[in-house]
Amino acid sequence: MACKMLSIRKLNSSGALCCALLAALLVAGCSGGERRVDSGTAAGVLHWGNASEPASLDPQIANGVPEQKILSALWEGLVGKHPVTLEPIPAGASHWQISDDRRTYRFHLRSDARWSNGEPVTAEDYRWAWWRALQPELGNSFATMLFPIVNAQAYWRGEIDDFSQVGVRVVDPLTLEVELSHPTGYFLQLLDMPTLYPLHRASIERHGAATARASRWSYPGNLVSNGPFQLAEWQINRRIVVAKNPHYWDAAAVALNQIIFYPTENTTTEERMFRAGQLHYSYDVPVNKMAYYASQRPAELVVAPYLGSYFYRFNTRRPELADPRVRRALARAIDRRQLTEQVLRAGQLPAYAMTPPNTAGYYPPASAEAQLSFDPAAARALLAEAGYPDGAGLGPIEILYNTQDEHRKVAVAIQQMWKQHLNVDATLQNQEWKVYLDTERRGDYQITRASWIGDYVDARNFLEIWLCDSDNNRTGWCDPQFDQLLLEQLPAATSQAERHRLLQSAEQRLLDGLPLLPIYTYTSKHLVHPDLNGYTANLLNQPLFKQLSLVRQPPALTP
Amino acid sequence: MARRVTYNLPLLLLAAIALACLLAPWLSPYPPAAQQLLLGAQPPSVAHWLGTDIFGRDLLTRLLYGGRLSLLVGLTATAVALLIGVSWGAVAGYVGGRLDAVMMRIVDTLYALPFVIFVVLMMVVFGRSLLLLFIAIGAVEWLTMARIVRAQVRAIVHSDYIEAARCLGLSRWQIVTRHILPNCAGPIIVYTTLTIPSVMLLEAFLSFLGLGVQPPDASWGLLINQGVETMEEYPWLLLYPALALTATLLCLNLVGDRLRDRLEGSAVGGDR
Amino acid sequence: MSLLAVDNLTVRLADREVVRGLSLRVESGQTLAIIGESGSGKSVSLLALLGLLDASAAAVVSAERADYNGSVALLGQPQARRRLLGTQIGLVSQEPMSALNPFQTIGAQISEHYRGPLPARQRAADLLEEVGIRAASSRLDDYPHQFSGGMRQRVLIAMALVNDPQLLICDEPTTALDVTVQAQLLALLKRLASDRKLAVILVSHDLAVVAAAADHVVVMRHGEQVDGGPPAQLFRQPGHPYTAQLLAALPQPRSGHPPAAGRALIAAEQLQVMRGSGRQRKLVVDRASLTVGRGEIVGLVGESGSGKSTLGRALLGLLPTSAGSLQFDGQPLLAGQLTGAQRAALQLVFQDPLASLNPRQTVAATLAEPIRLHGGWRAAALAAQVAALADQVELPTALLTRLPSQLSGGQRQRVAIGRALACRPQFLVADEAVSALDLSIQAEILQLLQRLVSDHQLALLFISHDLAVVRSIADRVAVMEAGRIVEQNSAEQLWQAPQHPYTKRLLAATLSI
Amino acid sequence: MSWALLQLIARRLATAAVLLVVVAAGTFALIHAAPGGPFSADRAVSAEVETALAAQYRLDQPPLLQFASYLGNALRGEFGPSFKYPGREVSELIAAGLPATLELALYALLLALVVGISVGALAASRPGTLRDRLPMGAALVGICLPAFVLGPLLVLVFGVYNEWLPVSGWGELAGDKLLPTVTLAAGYAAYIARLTRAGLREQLRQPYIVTARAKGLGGAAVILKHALRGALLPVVAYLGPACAGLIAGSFVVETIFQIPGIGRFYIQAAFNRDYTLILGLTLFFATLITLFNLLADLLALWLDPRQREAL
Repeated sequence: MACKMLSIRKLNSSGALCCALLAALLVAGCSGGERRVDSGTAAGVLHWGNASEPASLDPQIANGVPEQKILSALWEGLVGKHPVTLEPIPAGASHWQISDDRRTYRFHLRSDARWSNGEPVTAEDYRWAWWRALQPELGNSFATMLFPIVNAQAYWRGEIDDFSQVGVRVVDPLTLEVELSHPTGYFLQLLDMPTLYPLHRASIERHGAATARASRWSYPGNLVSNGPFQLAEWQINRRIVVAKNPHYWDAAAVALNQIIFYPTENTTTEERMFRAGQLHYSYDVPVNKMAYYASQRPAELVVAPYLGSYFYRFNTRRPELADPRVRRALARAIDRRQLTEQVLRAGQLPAYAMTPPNTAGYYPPASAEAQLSFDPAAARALLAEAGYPDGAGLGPIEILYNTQDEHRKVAVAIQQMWKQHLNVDATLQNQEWKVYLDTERRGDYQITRASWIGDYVDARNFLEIWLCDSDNNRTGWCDPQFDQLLLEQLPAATSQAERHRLLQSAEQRLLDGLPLLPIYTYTSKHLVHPDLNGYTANLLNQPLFKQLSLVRQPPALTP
Repeated sequence: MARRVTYNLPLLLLAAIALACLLAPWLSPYPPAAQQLLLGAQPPSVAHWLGTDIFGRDLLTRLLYGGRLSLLVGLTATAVALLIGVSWGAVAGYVGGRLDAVMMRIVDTLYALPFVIFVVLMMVVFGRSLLLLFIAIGAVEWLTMARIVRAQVRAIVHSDYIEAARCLGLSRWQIVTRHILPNCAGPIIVYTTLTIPSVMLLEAFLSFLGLGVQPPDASWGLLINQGVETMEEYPWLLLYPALALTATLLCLNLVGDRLRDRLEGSAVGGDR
Repeated sequence: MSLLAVDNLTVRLADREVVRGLSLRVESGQTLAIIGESGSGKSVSLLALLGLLDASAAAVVSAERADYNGSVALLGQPQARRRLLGTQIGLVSQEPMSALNPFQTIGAQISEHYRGPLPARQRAADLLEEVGIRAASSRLDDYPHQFSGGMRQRVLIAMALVNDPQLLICDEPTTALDVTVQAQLLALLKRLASDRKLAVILVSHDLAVVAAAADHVVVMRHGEQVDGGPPAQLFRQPGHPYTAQLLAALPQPRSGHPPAAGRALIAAEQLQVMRGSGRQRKLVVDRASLTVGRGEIVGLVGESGSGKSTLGRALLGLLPTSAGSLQFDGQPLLAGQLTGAQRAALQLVFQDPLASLNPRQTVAATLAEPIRLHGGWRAAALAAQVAALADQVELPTALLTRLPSQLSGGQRQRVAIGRALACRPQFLVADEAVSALDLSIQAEILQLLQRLVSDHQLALLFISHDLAVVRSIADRVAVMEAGRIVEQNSAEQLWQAPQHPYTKRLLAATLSI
Repeated sequence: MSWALLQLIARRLATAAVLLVVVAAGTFALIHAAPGGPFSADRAVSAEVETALAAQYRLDQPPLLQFASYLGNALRGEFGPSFKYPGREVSELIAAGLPATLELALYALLLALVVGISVGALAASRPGTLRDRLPMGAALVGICLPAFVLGPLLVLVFGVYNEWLPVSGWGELAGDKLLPTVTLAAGYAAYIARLTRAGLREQLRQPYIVTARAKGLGGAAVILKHALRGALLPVVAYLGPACAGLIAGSFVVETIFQIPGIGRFYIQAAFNRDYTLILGLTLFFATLITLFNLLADLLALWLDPRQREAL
């Protein structure tokens, strides 16, 4: 059709000739639209929108969410997560035993587990990988995930030179024993994180030093992994193709032949690609398109709670924000419901605490909502109490956020609410990501936007950033009692109930001190093609690729 | 008379747009940042002639204020370009000789610099300050201006009437200000009217990359860029800003073309 | 039967009738000349006949008859007319400097439309040889800018001849050329006409050229044919007052003896002037000695590039000299170190009056500028001064508010002279001051200059390539060749008994009626 | 002549070399002055990791030393490892993205030239008529329409509402090069059309056109054989700036169409503080633009014998 249009164009003879040549060159066939999803479904090839070009496929260097998706297709840890409940399920280890003091784990590896080059996966592969993860020069920002293990932190800091003192022991080629410094309920979850995946030592050392960041071992042809898929192709900024790993112990259960990951940076473009039949799955959905999919194609829109909190940091070192009453007044002047429903409109949940509700069964203190809920009168009273009646004297407060539309929307809305309910002026300052990080780290701000995405499903992961000496605190808020609860009492907890109780009291201290302004709990949102079977959203937004399959569905009736 | 009006239509329209933007604080019915979150993205209505954006801000108001900024960027950057370009070109052209060769060599060399890339880099590095934006864009655009002015001055310096002026005993300053610059004014004005649109487009380009002006301020470029994202849902958010920008650029181009035609006409027409 | 027969041709350009009722007959082997001043419609009528006016000119052309060779109606059959162009009819257009495509070699341009059997390059080389370009085949790959004006004119003629046309139309073929080159070209045209039995139409404003070359002359004025006939008869017994007027305006040798030259006001001794910079620096004026006294008019003649303009400017202190001495009124004159009084006393009048006036200044502003600069006049008196100045150069005061582009050529030159006079100069250099003007205007300006010289006792150096004009005005004449003054004498003696071979050559090439 | 030409090229290349060092220094200073480093992230990186990384990438050395060693390596063609993409060499990243960007820019330039020149010539041949006004009006609008508006519009019409052409990609699906090329070319085609038309009108006023017509050449032959060459000089002079513009334009078009080119890298690299990648790309772009300017000048020399003479 496009061919026809071009040829109709009236041009003088030489121009027309050149134009025709050019058109031929560009169209090269003019076959009309080709829907990648259709051919993909037929061939068992999943087309997956994956947000950005991976920085690396080295599980101990890559730290972004998109990378994690690809890595989870290539590798398998000792223990996996159930795609719906996120409960631990056997993976690299067929079963495991936990000692009575809950400090020693003994993992029994599958005898049929194989690397993608056919060699067996052994306990030593895990031990060596964890050794590598604890080398600081590798720059692994997730090394902290290993710290529950005895002496791991000391080794990483260089206080111990001898790795054999770290609590990882190869009992026999198929048995790995791990000793923790104190009982850690979420330890099994950590095993599914890329940093704790096993590594194939020979293939890494073939391409340079074990701890070299700039190594080529993780490129197609070099990379040896133990997961359901193996790396087949990596075209920079274009696509990453993983193909079914024939040596995988559960290969028979893997339905997909290939997954192709696309670095779809621009969500608007990604959505158009999805609509034009180029993707089975989109990494995100533009907010403006939510209404359309919700009403016209609800089956393809998947929105689910996501283990992440969106909040503002108060710089408590600033005199005008040093008074918790001021902070509370500001927090209570925000109508979160209006914000999430009218402004953001992507199913986000209003948040009144740091930890998302139902984080592995944990709920923030019940009183939290009442303490922070929208109440302009109470907010004004608090402000007056703190010495700023009707906002007088509380100079313009600057909200700093990194340049992004979503953050701007929230900031603009909050700015307006403060003005309306408290008569407090706020100015908005956006900075480009790295500048924003720098400003925030230097503490050169009044209020900054922030968020925290859970690494694993446990409330501690959300609360520990507020420890006095945490690098992620950045507010100047420090509560020794909070630290004590988290660092001393919590490890000693003996039951889940006690643990939750301790976490709740810690969170309560946090909400009393209020160095943060909770805003909402994230949701994950995706467009999923009807052909894609076996996909369910979960709190960690982490699919289990080996369970996905593609089945041709009769075309949905779109009105 | 009617012919005159159609002929001057671009100029009149331009003046109207500029005036409306200038008087935005008095003309616009709403404060620029006033949001009604519950009334987000309303199509055009009696209360909001051009509808509202996703924050429920009146688009007409945003457009008028955005126009101030866009025009300001256009004018200031052009003024910077004018200042550097005219003085550089005039000095090189008037003095001539080795200095001219060196100065023009510098311009030629700078032409090969990826300036747009530098602007991008600077905006990333130093944050999006408006002042910087003006200067950066002005620093990109002055090269062509310098070339044009220099060529013009060169042509005029060798003309008989400059020799006559020198023969009369006029000082250099008098020659430059009374005889050379007035006769360069034509091309300078024409190029200026053509620079403003290109600057405004450059600003829009930076807005697309997220390097434009800071919210809650908005330029037309930023409004268009935001409009593009929602063009299917709220087409008016793209339509009106794009219309405003395109109309302004179109008028500027037309005015520039007309001016050039007139100047060329007077130069050629007088002869025969 | 006439090769070209045109009756009652009318051309309208943008609703203005520029040619009215023109009739022409052109016979093979004969040269028809169309003569007239600028704007008389002589070129337009021919271009209109050939359909070569620019489309944007919106020309409306009509004629009772416009037949070529009795077979093609030029106006009625545009297709057939186009086939004639370049084959039967060759055109040598005005402005040799820009009539050739600057982007193509002349070989390619000459043979572009060649239809004959010879190899194209061969044909081009032959033609170049025929029009008198030496080593023709080696110059085929040269570009127009590598040729001099006369050479380019020859190339244009060769190009017109490539398909052996029967009719050659030459539009002002010699106007911008030096006299010696002009003579050569006219001889060439004559030879071609007789050798090839060519019919030639020669368009010119120069009576002498026409007299030398034409078999029949048509005189045009304001778009109408006012007179015609064989040149010998026409110029002896003009049939129309306008023809008589043109003849009267021809510069006449100055009668009477020059006044005894007083003390030299300006005196140059062994003057050397360099121009250009760096590698291109070269000696333009070589050891020239010249004096001009008060009330004296000295003519300076020479061909283009001989250095006469440079010498004139050096005498005004506008160019630095590299050797020799220069004195003004007994005081040494050093470029760049002139006193205000000296600067005011030394003034210049240019060839192109339009280019010498600031296009954005009104006449009044132009005249007022030097007054204000040198006189310290008060504002009230300024207007009176300007008016008086305009009066001196016979410029109607109504024109004072106009811009140069709104004036005629003669009026512009008066403004330029007035501007020079405003400084109350003592020494005036007129550099080709009348060369760009029509004959009648030229006569008026020459008269004005003469009157001013005698009224103000000015010293005038009159630079020109036109020997007839110089002879009509100068008391003394200096001849320049290649930067040197080769001969200097009183006008009368120079013409009667030229000494230097170059002077002889120049005089021999000069045409007269 | 050819000796003078070689001299010119040599002189220009020498200037370019100096310029590139200046560009490198400027860029180096600029990015190092920028707040935030390549390794800062939302999740705090511990001091130990930061020092280890800084040492690995030699960021702990004094800036001057860093720059000197960078230049030294660059001279040997080594632009260093990328910070953001460990294991990738900058030259490798550029090599990966270059084909798409170059192809895109080249096609766009070609399309812009072909369409621009033919439309401009058509318009100039009949000034004032509909054939002139219509395309020239369209060209004026084309200049004023930013690519980031045109691109999505084309995608929606041709890619989404009618699934005629792919909405993204480069060289993956049939016809996926068409929309990006058109998007990038549109503005330049419009500008070139205007330049061509103005240049042709100017040339057609020259006396040598009368000479050409007096040879009996028709309107088309006069334009194609005589007037066009001179009229193209301004177009050729515009090629230099156009090249710079195309590169900047590729940032936009590559983002809209998901094209794996180097334009997309650039903005990302600047945001990521990927020092080596920014430096490498900036130098690469500068070289490209310099070479293209030189090429345009040589083209002008080829077109215009008078300029050749002045050499």
